[in-house]
Amino acid sequence: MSEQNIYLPYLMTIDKITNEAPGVKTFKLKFQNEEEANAFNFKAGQFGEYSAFGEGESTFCIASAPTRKGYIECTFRETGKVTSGLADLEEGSTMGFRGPFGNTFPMDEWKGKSLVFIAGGIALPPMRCVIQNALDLRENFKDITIVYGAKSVNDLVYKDELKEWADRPDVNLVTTVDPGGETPDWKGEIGFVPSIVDKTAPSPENTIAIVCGPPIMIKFTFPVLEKLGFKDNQIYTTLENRMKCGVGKCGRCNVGKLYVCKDGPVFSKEQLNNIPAEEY
Amino acid sequence: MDKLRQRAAALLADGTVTLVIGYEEGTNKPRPIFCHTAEEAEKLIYSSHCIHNLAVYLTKKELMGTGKVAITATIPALRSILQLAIENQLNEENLLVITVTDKEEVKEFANFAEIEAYIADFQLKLEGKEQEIIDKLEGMSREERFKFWMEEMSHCFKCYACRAACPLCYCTKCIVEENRPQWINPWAAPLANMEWQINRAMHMAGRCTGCGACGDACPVGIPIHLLTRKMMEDLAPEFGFTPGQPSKNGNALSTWKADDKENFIR
Amino acid sequence: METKYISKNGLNEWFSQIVKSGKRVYAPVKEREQVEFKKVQALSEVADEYIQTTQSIKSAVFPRAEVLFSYEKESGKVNVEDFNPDTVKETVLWKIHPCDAAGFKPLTAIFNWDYKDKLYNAHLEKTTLVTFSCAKADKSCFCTSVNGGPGNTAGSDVQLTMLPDGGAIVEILTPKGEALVQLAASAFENDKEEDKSKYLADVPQMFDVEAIKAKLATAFDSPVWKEQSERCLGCGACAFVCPTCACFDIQEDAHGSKGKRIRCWDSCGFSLFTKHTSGHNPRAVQSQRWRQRILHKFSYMPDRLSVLGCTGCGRCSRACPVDMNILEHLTSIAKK
Amino acid sequence: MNNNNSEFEPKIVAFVCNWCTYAGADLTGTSRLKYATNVKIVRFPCTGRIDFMLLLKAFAQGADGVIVSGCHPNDCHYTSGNFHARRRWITFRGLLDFMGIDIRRIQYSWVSAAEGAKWADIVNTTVANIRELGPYTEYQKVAEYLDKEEYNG
Repeated sequence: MSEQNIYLPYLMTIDKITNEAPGVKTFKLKFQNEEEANAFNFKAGQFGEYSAFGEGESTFCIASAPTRKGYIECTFRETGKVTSGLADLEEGSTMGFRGPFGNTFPMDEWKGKSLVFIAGGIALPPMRCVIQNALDLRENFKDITIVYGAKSVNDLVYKDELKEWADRPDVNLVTTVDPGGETPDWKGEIGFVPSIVDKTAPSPENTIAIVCGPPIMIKFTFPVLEKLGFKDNQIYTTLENRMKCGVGKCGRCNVGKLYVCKDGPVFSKEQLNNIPAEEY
Repeated sequence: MDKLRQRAAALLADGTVTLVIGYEEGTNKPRPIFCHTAEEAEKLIYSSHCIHNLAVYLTKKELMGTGKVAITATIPALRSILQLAIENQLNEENLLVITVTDKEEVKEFANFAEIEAYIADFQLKLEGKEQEIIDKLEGMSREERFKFWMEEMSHCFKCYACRAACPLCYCTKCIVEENRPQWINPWAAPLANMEWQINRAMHMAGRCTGCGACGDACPVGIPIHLLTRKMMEDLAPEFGFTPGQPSKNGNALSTWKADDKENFIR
Repeated sequence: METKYISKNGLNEWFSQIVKSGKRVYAPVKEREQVEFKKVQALSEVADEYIQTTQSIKSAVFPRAEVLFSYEKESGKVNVEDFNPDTVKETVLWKIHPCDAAGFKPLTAIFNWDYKDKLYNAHLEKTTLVTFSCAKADKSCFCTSVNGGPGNTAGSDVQLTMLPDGGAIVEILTPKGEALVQLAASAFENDKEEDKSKYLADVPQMFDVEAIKAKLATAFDSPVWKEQSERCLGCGACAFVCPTCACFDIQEDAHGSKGKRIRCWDSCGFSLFTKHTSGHNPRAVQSQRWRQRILHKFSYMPDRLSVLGCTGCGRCSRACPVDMNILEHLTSIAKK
Repeated sequence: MNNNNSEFEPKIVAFVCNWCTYAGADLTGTSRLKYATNVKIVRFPCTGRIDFMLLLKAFAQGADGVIVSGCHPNDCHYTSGNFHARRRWITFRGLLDFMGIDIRRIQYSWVSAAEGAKWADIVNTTVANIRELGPYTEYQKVAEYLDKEEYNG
């Protein structure tokens, strides 16, 4: 077989569009070419380059789990040229996807451990892939705790899934909204994610914490976890540096000598300690 | 030169200023230097070979800090400083403008008004070489001019040194970085390059002070400074400006007169 | 490897046979007071009296703007037309310097790091490098400090060393070079066993690159970046003239239902290069960007790709509008 | 000059203001005045809003000529939009001419809401002028640069 053009995307059909929150959509994508669909494999944590033909490419994680075959999902907020172009697409239309790129969450190493997921706002998607994966292989893990917060009730994404997780007896879901973001019938917590983590106080015993969210949330959540007794090798996060190629060439995503697109996007806090914090 | 060094060292030593921006010896010709201490001020030089327009640094916040800054300004830099002042980009309190006169005297300006008075004596003229290219272009047919510029533009690789070297290009997000709409294609190709230069020139209309820093900075030697320079020569009589004398009555495109020329409008 | 001699007339003959074979030939040409690589037809067009072209020849394998693929939208469906390597022409790079040839190694390392770049490889495969050893150098040159030299043959397919009689020593270094020589085999004569080193420029070694690498490993927080970069204007001139800088952007050229995806040069020196959609910019000030440039070339690339990101050609120093002399900056880091 | 003038149909884009010229062009139609069909009209709130880049983009996308038209001086719906526009045009014309872009292909005009006949005349004479000048291939050629050999190896 001749060499593949790594910049040539797979053609995908938008199978379903879900409006998650104001400006936030989830696309369910199916491969147009069956061979490509069958050959496609990825692991939790990997990302891709999604393209709206005519606008360009944008980087998001794959938000669905590798255990759920036949499709992939992505969730994005409409912010720039490309995401607006994507948001304008309708069900049934064609878009492009390149991937999977980057490293993965070491889920095999986590077997037999408890998992604590901590996410803020639009950062639930990168984590949802891992959550779904863990729930599909539920017997591999001990306790599963999810702390998820958003600016307001309206801004919470995956509302149906949140309900599903809340109903499961084997998942401890804590949802929170920033003060002022609550509705009269809001039953969850009110407060910022770090303080809710503190309140939930998950045990560090044989546990892995996965933190995704805006830099400011991560910055304030790490000390809370530390206080609770989590060691640096028990904490994982993803970095969201700007990317173009996704394959270690375009030079954008350097953090120190690491390339987020190849060495990441998943990093343990232990690894983060060795790279310059100002570069992410 | 000694006078300039002594003065700069004194200003830094007694804390009047925290930084002196001036010139030092470079590899082949003088280059900008940032002096933070009296010792560093020993490196300062000033001569007719100092051609960089240092006013370009005055709008960079991370370099200027919060203290008072002194700058050794050439005549073109003084014009730029005046234009920047008119555009409310400078804080008079935090800036000490110094120049070295023809008689090698160090002259300090107490305020922008003094700069205005000083540069009124220096007329901005087209240099021989500039006039030569303009004459050559004006002698050409339109098709030849187009060919000339397209050939020149084909060399441009969009490093934006022209933008970076211009004291008046201080936007934090330039039109070429806007992508909704994407007016100017971001890659280097003759048309995209020309569109970029047309935009740059239009945004400079009536603001350019004719220092020529853009042309000096161009690593591939395109005489792009002529675009704004020629525009200045054309517009000055039309709109009643004097090239090189920043106008306080707004720039060419933000003002108008009821009797502006309209012989080309039907 | 074989060494031969070619006379002045032989050189003319060989060159005309290369052109005749239909290959594109890029060579330095003097124009508008600048020497740049251009497509040439005759040896007489090739520039003589110069030290270095303003730009490197990397555009032969990594064009300023290049179509990755094109597409057409048709009622919800998209038809894609892939890049076709067959459209790439056989190319000879004539009279490039040893430092230019050396530049292809880091480029190849970047473009083939795990994921192979089909476009880059298509260009590279069809490119033959004819270097001319350097008889002259200037004070911006420092190839000898970065594992190169005025007569270094690494990366070249053929290397010529010009002799006073107008002829040249020809070192045939690769099968590609041999094939090029075969286009006019009779133009070549037996090696006259001239001492090549007699005809090479003297380029003194200015620093120990291993020592710099060692220093840079712990230099991230050093004040040196701010000190050195204060006068830097933040343009992309250094990156664009550099033979090894490979940062790029991916953009869209769309007209109605048709479009092209384009790769074009970009630079880590630009302020918006790393800016996130959220508005956060990890490299918000010029000193951080200058640090990235130096560390990437002299620390990250050796570490990750086992290749130095600099060939000592000195183009960045010559092109810089404010004289950010890289040699001077490196020597000062070495001394610290 | 183009030898195939009889076959050449100029493509012309008109950028017009909403309040005067667009209404004027409307009047041309309702008055059943016949005029050339080569013009595609793009309506803007005011001539002051007509960015100079629009003209260049029109040429790059294949227009052979451009009309820019709005309210007469002192008639601007926003008081001074057309005065600002006029200055910009003066500046822009000078720059384009210096760069060798064919400014004969840009027709500026003032057409009020009552001047339906003038609009028809502007369009007709512009079409005739552009027909005389021929297609603007000189500009379009450089717009297609990326398709050329130099850019893909």
